[in-house]
Amino acid sequence: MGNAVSAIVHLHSAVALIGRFPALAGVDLDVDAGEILLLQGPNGAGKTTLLGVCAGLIGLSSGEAVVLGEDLTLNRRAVRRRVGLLGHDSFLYQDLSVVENLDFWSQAAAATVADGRAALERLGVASRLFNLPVHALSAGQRRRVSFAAMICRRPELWLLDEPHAGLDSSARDLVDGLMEEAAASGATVLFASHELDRAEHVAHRSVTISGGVILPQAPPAAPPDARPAAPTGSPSGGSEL
Amino acid sequence: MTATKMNSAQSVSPAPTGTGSRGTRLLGAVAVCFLAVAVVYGLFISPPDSQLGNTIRIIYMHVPTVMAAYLAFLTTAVSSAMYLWKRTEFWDLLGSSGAEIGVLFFTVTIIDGALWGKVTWGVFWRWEPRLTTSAVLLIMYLGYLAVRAIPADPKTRATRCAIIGLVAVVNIPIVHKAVDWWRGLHQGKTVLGTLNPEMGGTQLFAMYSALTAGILVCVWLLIHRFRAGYLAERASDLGLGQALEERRLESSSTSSGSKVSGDDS
Amino acid sequence: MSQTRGVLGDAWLMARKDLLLERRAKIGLGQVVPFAILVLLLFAFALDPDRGVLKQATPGLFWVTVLFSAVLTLQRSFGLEAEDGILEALRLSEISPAGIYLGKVTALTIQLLLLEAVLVIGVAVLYDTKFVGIALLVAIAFTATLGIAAAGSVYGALAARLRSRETLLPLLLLPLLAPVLIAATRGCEVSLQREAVSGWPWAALLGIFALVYLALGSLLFRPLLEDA
Amino acid sequence: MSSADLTETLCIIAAWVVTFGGVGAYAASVILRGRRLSKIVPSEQRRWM
Repeated sequence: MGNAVSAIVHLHSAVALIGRFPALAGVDLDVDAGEILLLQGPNGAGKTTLLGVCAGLIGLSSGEAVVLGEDLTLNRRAVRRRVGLLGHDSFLYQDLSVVENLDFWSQAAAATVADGRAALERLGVASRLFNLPVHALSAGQRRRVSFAAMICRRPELWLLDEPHAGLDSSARDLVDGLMEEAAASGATVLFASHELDRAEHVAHRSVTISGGVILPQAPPAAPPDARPAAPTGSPSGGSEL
Repeated sequence: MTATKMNSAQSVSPAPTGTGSRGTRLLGAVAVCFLAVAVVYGLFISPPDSQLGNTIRIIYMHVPTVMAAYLAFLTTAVSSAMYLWKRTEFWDLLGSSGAEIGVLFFTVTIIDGALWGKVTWGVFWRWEPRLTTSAVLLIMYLGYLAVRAIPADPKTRATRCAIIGLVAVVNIPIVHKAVDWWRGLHQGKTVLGTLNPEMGGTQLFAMYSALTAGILVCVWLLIHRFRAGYLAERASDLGLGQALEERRLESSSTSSGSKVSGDDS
Repeated sequence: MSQTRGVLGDAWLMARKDLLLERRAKIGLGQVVPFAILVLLLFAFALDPDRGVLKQATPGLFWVTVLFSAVLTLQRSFGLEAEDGILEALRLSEISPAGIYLGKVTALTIQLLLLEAVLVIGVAVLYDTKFVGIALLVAIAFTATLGIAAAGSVYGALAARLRSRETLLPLLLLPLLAPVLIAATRGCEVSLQREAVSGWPWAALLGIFALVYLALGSLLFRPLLEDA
Repeated sequence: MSSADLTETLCIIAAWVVTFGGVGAYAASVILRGRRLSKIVPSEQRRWM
């Protein structure tokens, strides 16, 4: 466990509910600056929810979460401008062209249109695709455009949900290169992946999440319920009247 | 029934078996007294009105229910604003209780108004301004209840409902004004416009006891509905501790794809 | 530069994007406008045009058609924000919620005003309406449309993420717009000189409706995006 | 004239029946719901002011 002050991501007993379902059931996680951390685990383990929590999109129902120095239990919005999230969804308007999307999202992120164009170039999106609507792109091309929309934000924390999915091998090399470059320049990368042989090659460290908790690194000595119990939600307000 | 040992040791009265308490029973008793007076005076003792005749006896029911409905919707509006500020379950439950009870009283109001219309005009419905306004507002709050009924995370549901509560309430004066101007062009007999301003003593007495009873019943219902809603939330919470345990156990049985429910987004 | 964009700049960014989307996909032009014209035809079938009912009811039929078309336009406008994780992306962006709201309202107002322009030609041709009192008509059309867009955007955004949005949005929105329908219809009747009173109070009422909901929507859009 | 009186009487009775019946039925449903839920919810969470 890194110490809480210097950690870019610090989660302690984090419980997050999707509806009434505890997608995260008490997560402890620390990620240091410049680290590339691989998040692995079965489907439905809570990887996507964990990334959503780090991006300030999903609130905790109990526990601690400090990301980039911002306490997410107090304010989930401050962290958002400093992270980049690549989700399952494309985050792109299907009917707009590639450049129209990038122009909009770069301006929306308080970057410039030039940043967006540079990011497209960086991701190797061919200029003949620029004026095609996003729905006409192949899955891999669309993924590159989404990636470009993410990096034009110049995020300090990269949150990538299966960044390799649907990409050809040259694009995967490109993504790996981008992650390494980001980490070298001081950003931190947290990514979820099922493609372990490739992912473990890039990652500095990996943790396994399952059943909404991070599994211990060593062979499991402690039973899972030895974790600090999260108080079950008994909201304030009480039985007045 | 059995009083579980409370940590505070001093009050060892048994936990209530329903939504009643000493306060609500007292309130209920007072309300019943006023209702009894309203029945006796409204139906039997008070004389027919000089202009309305016996139909004033419908007005004795129409006015209290409409006031109760507005009181309930006012509760919803205040609670909605308070919820968005304080974000506590209390205001959410109070707001939804108000909406439900307001819809109840508005429905009754409209039926009473239509019955009054049947006697006075010979038809149930004649686009009388107050009834028209009530009908529009009733449907507006039916939308609130429809959203309330959609299963969702409690906080999400509370926010949605608070937003609808606020959006709906600011419309009330606008609907009033629009309908008044609209019907003002062809003004006929209205429900309240025909009330004799110098009602007799027993008539006034019947009206005011019915009005008091209506408001007391509304408050009594609000308290009980609030508590029922609170109990329903606690009952749904019961599963939560167990869900957390089950969720953590998923990790020890490392079978992948043992997803319980919900989408992971 | 981008830091100083402010709420109005945000709104303009959103509105420009929405209008661009309409230019690319042409849902409004290709589907909503034909639908609106179709409704005008259906009214003519339902109310025999030779008995004068159609002519008398023209303002009301016009605004009912606008309301139904507005519901469709809202479904489309907020449906595409709810797809592909766009709402999450917008929450992650620097655009303020009030800016998003005002942008959506601006784009919707422009789209609906264009639709109304087409419908005006429609009623002029199909129902043989003679237009007089143009200033009042324009004022009523503008304030009513702004009101529809302002109230509609709140409920459109609220319903967009619900599975039952197609049925829920009209149930929520149409009673809310009842005063708009009354005021716009009466105002147009006055303007077409069916009534001998001033129509400007109706325009004022519509203006108040629009302003109230613009203010409320700007305030409520943050909790709406975050928690609803 | 007598049929009008009959309508009047019926409408007055109907108004009172609807008011008392509607509100009464709702009140009963709320009370019963409260009783049913009280059996499920642990007693320490059922303390009214």
